[in-house]
Amino acid sequence: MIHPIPSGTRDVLPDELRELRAITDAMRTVFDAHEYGEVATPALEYETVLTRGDSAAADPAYRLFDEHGNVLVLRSDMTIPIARVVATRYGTASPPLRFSYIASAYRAVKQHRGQPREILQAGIELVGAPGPAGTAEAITVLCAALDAAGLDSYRVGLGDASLFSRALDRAGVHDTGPILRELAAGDMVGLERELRAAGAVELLDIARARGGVEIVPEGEPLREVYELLAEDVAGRVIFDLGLVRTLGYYTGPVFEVYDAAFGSPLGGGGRYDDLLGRFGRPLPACGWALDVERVHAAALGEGR
Amino acid sequence: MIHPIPSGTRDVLPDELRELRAITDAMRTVFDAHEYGEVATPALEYETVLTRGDSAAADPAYRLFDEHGNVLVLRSDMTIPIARVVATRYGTASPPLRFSYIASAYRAVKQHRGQPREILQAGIELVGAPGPAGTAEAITVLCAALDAAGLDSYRVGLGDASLFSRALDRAGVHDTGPILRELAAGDMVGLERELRAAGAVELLDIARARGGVEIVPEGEPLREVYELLAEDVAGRVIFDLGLVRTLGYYTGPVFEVYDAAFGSPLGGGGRYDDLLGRFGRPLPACGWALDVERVHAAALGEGR
Amino acid sequence: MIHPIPSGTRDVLPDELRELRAITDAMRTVFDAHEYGEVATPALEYETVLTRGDSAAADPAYRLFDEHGNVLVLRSDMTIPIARVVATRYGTASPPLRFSYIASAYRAVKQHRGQPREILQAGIELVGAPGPAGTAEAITVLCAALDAAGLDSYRVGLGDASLFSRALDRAGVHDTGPILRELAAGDMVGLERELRAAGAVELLDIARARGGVEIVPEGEPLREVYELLAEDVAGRVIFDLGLVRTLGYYTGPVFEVYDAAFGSPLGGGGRYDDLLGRFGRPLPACGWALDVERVHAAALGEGR
Amino acid sequence: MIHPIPSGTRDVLPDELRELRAITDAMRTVFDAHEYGEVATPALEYETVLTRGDSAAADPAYRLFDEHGNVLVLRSDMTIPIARVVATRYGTASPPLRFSYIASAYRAVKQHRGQPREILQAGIELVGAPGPAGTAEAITVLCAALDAAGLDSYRVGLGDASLFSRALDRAGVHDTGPILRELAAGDMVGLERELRAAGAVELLDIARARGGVEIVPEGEPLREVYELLAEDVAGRVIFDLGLVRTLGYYTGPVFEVYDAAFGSPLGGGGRYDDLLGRFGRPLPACGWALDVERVHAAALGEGR
Amino acid sequence: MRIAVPRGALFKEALDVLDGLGIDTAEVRSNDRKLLFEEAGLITMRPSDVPTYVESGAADIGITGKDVLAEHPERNVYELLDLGFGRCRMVFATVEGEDVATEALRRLGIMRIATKYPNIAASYFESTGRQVEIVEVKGSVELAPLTGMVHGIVDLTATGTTLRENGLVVREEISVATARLIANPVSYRVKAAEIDAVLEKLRATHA
Amino acid sequence: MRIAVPRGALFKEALDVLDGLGIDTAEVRSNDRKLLFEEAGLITMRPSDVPTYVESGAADIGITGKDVLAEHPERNVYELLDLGFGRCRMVFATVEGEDVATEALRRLGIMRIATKYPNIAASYFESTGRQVEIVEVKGSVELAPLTGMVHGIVDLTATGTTLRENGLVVREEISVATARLIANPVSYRVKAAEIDAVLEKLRATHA
Amino acid sequence: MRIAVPRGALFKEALDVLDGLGIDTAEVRSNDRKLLFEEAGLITMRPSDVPTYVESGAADIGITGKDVLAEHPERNVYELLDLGFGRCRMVFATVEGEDVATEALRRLGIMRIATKYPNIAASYFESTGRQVEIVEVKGSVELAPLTGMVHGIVDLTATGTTLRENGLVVREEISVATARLIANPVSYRVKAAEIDAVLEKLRATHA
Amino acid sequence: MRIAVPRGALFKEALDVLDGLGIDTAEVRSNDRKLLFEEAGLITMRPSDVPTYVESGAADIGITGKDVLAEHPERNVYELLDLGFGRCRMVFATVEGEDVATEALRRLGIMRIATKYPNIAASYFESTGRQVEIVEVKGSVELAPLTGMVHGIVDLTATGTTLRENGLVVREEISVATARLIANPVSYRVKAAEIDAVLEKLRATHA
Repeated sequence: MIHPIPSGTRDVLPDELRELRAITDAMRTVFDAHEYGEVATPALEYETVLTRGDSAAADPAYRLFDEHGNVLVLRSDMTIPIARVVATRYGTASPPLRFSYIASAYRAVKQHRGQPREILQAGIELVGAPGPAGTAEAITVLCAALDAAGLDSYRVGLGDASLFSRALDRAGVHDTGPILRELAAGDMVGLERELRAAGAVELLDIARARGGVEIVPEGEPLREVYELLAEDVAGRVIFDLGLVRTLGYYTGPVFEVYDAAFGSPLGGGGRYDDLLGRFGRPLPACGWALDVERVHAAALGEGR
Repeated sequence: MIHPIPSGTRDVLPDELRELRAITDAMRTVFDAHEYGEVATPALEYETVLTRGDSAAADPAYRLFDEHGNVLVLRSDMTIPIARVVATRYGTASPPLRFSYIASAYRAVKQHRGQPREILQAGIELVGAPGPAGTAEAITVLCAALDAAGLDSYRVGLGDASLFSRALDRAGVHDTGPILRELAAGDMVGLERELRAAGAVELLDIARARGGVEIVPEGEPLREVYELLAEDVAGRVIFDLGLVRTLGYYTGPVFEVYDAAFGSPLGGGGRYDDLLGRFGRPLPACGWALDVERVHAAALGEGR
Repeated sequence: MIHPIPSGTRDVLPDELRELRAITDAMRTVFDAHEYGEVATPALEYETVLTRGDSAAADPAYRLFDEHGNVLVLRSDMTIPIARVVATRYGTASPPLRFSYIASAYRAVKQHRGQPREILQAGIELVGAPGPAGTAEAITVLCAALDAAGLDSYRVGLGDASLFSRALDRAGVHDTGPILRELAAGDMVGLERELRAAGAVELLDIARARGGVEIVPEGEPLREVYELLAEDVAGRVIFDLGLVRTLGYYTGPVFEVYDAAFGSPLGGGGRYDDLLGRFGRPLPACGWALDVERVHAAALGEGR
Repeated sequence: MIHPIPSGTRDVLPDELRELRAITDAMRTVFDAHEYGEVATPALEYETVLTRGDSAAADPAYRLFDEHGNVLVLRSDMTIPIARVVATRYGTASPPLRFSYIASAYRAVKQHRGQPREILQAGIELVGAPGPAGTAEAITVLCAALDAAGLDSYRVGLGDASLFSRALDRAGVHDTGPILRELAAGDMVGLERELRAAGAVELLDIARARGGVEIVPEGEPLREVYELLAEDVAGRVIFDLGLVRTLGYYTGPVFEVYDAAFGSPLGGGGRYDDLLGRFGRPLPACGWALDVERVHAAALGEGR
Repeated sequence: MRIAVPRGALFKEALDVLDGLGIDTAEVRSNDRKLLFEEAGLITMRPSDVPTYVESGAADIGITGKDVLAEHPERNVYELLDLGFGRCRMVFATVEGEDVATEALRRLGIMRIATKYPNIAASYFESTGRQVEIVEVKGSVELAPLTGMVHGIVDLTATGTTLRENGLVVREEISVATARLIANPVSYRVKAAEIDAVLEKLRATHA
Repeated sequence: MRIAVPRGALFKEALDVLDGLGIDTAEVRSNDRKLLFEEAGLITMRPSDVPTYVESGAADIGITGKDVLAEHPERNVYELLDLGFGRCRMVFATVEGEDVATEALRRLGIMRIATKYPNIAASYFESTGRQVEIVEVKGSVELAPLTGMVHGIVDLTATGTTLRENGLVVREEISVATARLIANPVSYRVKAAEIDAVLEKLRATHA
Repeated sequence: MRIAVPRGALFKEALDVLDGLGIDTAEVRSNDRKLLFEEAGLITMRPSDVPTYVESGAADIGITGKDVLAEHPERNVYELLDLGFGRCRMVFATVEGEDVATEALRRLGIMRIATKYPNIAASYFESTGRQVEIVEVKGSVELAPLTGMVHGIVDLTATGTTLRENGLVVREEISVATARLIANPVSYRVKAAEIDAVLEKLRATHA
Repeated sequence: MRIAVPRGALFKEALDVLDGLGIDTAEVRSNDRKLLFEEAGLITMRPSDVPTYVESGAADIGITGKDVLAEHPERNVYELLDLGFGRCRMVFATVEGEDVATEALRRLGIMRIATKYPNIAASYFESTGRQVEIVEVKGSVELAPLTGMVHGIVDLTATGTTLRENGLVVREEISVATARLIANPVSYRVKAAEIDAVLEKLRATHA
């Protein structure tokens, strides 16, 4: 008999769950060792709370109403819920605050694309520790977690969410919306068109630059972060000056995890120094999340 | 600033989560020791799938639609999802099958009642092991889990979902609906009225009987279960011949966990020998779930 | 600027609305002349109420929840709401009862199919007048309404929802589900396969029979209905012994309106002698609904 | 048998519907005579479209999702849908444009308050005719509609949505939010407190002023509107300088209809010169809506 | 074992019941301001709060009216015994003379009803096919139709005197309510022996 | 013009206000059972029903406490004047000694609070970042923490005496409430002159 | 009467059928670029467009494959006759050797499947209890597993040659498809006589 | 590095581009049936499948038309370069003579449009304030209005010849499309050097 489950979700049976649990247990040990206290928040949040953090958070897979007609959503990540927790429950606590989580997040995906909507995430948030030291700490814990998960050949792409905006500003470009939209969409043709229209086509080279630390302009915060990394962590880094994360709350260095054995990023994160302020407790912050099932798939893929 | 979360949900901060994790880790060790393989299923299920298991499962806290207009619900327990998994994914595997889970379930509660809607549950399902041996195994693992959680003075109420129906049948009562409805509602006044109307008022004494094994009629399966229990487990049992669990799928022995330090049951379970058949794989089964936060509250209450 | 409206809906501007209003006013005059009292019901109904009438009514375009978590739907027709009104509000009134309506109904349609989801319907329900006289009255009012709307070349297909089932019964076929499913789907290949499997392939000819009154077996109620029709009305009729309406509540004669100028039926109806009983007031009934926009399109098409 | 309908909705039976239809037919004749072309729009609109018009329009009774997860709402009035139609479908038509409608709107009401959620409204929108002439025309058609509906003792309260804001501005008050919130809530105690805090307590007298044209300061647009009214229309007017309509899009004169035979306003409207611009076609506009059932109840009440 | 005792109309007879159980109610009878009587194991409160305390386990058992239980069927308590006293009727009443409620229903499609029991009233009219608007009031319901605010009321009445004094007539009787003994579900099991002892005594008296 | 008058704690002072308006309150003062005084244009009722009557238009104006208005902000009435009397504080109180509510919050993540004002209590704790479970009670709220049913209460107190007598201490003050004059929105316009006359007299006295 | 004729694999045999009905197909056979043959009453199109034209009434009847009809069950057309030709199998195939799809299912919990028939594929794996991720492709499906993009495919195959050439083996057969005669529901009634004449001739030939 | 190459209209010029990169396309040019050319690192497929393979990582980069990318903006690929060739226009066309689409819009409130690009067509008419019903067809779109099924079409045209041959006239031009080079986002980083080398050569040729 057919007993379907919602598209984009799936059952995890003991064989697979054992492998996933080995990964999350290994990561949790890393979190404990670095003193990131684990928190749990409701699977459902008010949409108005999530969109206060980032309007892109308003597009999760599943939305519903509570008994008062308010829109609830299954959270699309844990960063905004933890920002809410800090503002609401740690209004007077002394920073830095360190939190970790292992929790499901929910994403909107198109039909017939076969992508998961329920995603098991592991991650941390480091609140109140300003960059570059805070950023370097977050990347260090990230690599420790990936090592613990058994990945061998992963790389960490490192960029800066504000770098290109600052370059536009220096070039005297004010209407940056269309330009940044093309960059975020990965449309270099559109980007060139918009930059040309704005008389700043020379910035195209920045957007496309990927490589070693030598491509990072002097004085950029990214250089400071890089210098604070231990050698093994630094060896994982690829700089990418056009790197843009889809979530809008990032304010400085951002990073993404790649593995040649998997066609999409395994996770990522970055600095979000303004987000906490939107919830009423202005503190600098940095964090990341890994998609545990992708980490698992990449680990299996590497093994082949 | 106020950033509300949905009524009936809450944030769990590191102090509390550490205590809850100690409980779930202890229970998971018990599950592993008894070879109950852990599974995970989607938080959302189709309503039509849940109601195939039990129409009462159609009333969870949160319901929504998928992109085809089908009704999805946040699962109200894990028993029906696991029954679905067995029928769908273990169609040809040899019984018995042993599953465990530590997962959130979602309940409909009234406004201003302050009860949680998101409930962390730990439990097992033993599929394909018929009673009374299967029932005794499930109760044994239950007491091991409660012991591991650090509870001292809990009791296990033990009844039989079919006992009263069988008594009605012997008394020649056919329209049992109104009678069983009053029993399930705990309305002994209404129960007496209905029994009197059906000419079977003498059965009222059965519905009210609570006590030691001596109140269990000879030949009842409950006696066999009792005899299979080790002494320490048997010492926890209170028989309750009127015990009814709200979920409709129970077919034989049922049980509930009580602790004087907490005003409501901490969890419960029972035999459901027909449920798997409704999903196309007829196998006897038994299982239970504990509300981890209630277990935690009771443990703190006992300590006072 | 783009300000979209939901797919399957549209704005009606004065030019078009004037033409549509001319049609509905003309029909309303017909309803008044035949003493069909107009009623209005809520656009939203409880799904459990609609599905009591017909499970197919559970698939309207739009579903939502009220503040108690009950599923509401935008009504998919007016027949079931009026059945509800009769049972609830006319529990003791003497039949026959005559009702008319001009109201929007809502349908589920597939994406990119471009079909309307919000449909303006005009129709009647004749409650408590048994067939064939009641059926003949309903068809007579139907033709009067179509004439009033200015249609010239329409035809009324006339069948009987019970005819084929009765034939199956006479042929000794008991498991009729698969057979009727193929008939309803218009799959004559599947119908032949299923009839052959049931040893009743000779019934295929009935399912396919369309033509004049001569194809109607002697003694069928359809013949009586036909004899009660005035000549001009009778001249519109095409008999169709395999005609099946998608709604499951029809019990006897059913009819559909066709116009060569439009690729789909303009409306239809039939007898539903059991429906009122499901709502607690058993009365025979008959009714029909026309899609006013299709009538309009057909009228324009005829004019070309 | 009980077959409930959603709270806040109801069935309208022929006796009542005949009386309601007499009212709407009489009003429609008035609309035709003044050349207001009738339009129909979908019952459902995208929430993002309605809130573009007014954020208060985001709180209707019923909200749901379409198949892409967009929020749909049952419209809470017809003004914003018609603004959308003008911008979308009449992008190049020459003003003034005159529209009328007779349609259901949907409102959020609290449980156990017994108020209707589905409201039959009749109204007009006059687009592209600037005030005071446009305002006077709208009020004239309003009184003609109320006369046609058979009301005798109604009054039209007349105020100006911008008057108090302008007074605050002249008094040098910049943070007007808290002050206007109290005024809108009808909390004169809170209003006095906030005005006092802002050093403008003398404005309290304006907020409370109700009476004849003599209370209207010289030079106010309200005086010009008043002078353009025919005597019988002018005789219906009560000036009310603190009058505030709950919808946020009003920019100038606003009005409400009262009848001593009914405890709440029967309807109202006003100028909204900015609304069309938000939809991309900047045109001045004015309109009103009457609650047909309240008009009916008031007419019956007057008769007593 | 702790017992929730209703103050108000049921108070005296509830105390008599407790006397019959051998509980010393002297202090309760004499002290109007005290609410918690630890020694006697009694807590006094409004009848409508009794299910709240019993459900939570703050009281093991309690006494309250069936009207309270019927208005709040969601309370998870066991109803053990009909104590018989405190008999009242739940009625639908309107101002005497022509029935304005019915006329409102015909021409306006709806009638307005004031009540302290919105759940009971709503389900009663729904089951009889009448559209109503419920106006919840907390105090003297009989006042509401006199002011024209509503067309009728649903209320509990013992003798009907208050209704008559206010010119109201009972049009329909909805149900009958008496005092009930209720218990917390956990107490019902873990204190089974004590509760059964109480029941036995009461049954001897009340059955 | 019809006026809704609150019985209970605000009764005496409300009648004094009416006397000041030249309304004859003698019969109201002497007749405890009558509710509707047509001649004087007065209707007496529980304070919490006053907004209900005024909103519906059954009374044109009325007097009630700010606590009632704050708990039910959805009532569509105009608040015309702060009459100043009937001053009370809305407070959060727990049993004296160690604060069990705070300890519950830390280890259980939540504290249970009894109150007659669930909306006020819920929004207060929400705004201060504390997770609570509201237990609505109808009668003496101070009883609830004594029985262990809740960790604390939110209630209205005039002098604090009842709290002290029950061993409770005020931990936080939430707001202050006084009596208010309210009006129906339609009456406020069509009876503007009469209402303004009342306001003028009262302002002379109360401002 | 207008007939929708499928170009592609079914083209030749569909024209033979039309010849049998006495329709002149010479021009259709000779003109590759023309689509609409008014005189003969024929419209030629891709098989997957046939139900679209017939459903809309732009063609009264048409010929297409059962695979097209099964993938789009929402099309409201009547299926009148199995024409028997164009026989194909819908299969699940993977790269020969060890079954990578099954191994993916065990360790990753899911297998990825490329197909032009997402509805058929999804419901097939669902009915057999396997979790899949459907990747819809428009062109040569057999390419997808060779590149590692998917673990297997669901596709239509006549002889199996293409699969074999690409190193794929059929693991399971899902269904069998042949050409069908379909009709518009309105035409089916108002042109009943003409359609029945066609059916009679075809049944004589094909049954 | 693996490259997805579009067969069909873009095929020849895409191969020329690859030749320019020093890739040996001889076998691809000569073998019509083979799809995967491991040695050359090429995969050939329908243009509409190119983004599917590139998004999944089965190909690192690929060439396809902007029309394909515009119709499926949800595909997560990087668009690196406009290759300039394969220039086409997306147009709205109807049968020549009186514009039946506009007349339908006025009296029926809606016009029916056939297209292979439902997303592009729907958003174009929406943005211009016209209500349409989209009929998705897979094959020759120009046939649809000739049969009366639709009032107009939205389609891609290079020279306009096919439209003219079918008696259709372009009423409005919607956009222009050319061939694009796209990349997988992970490859774009971990194979940055190789991809940049390709880009450099192509920019030298195409910019």
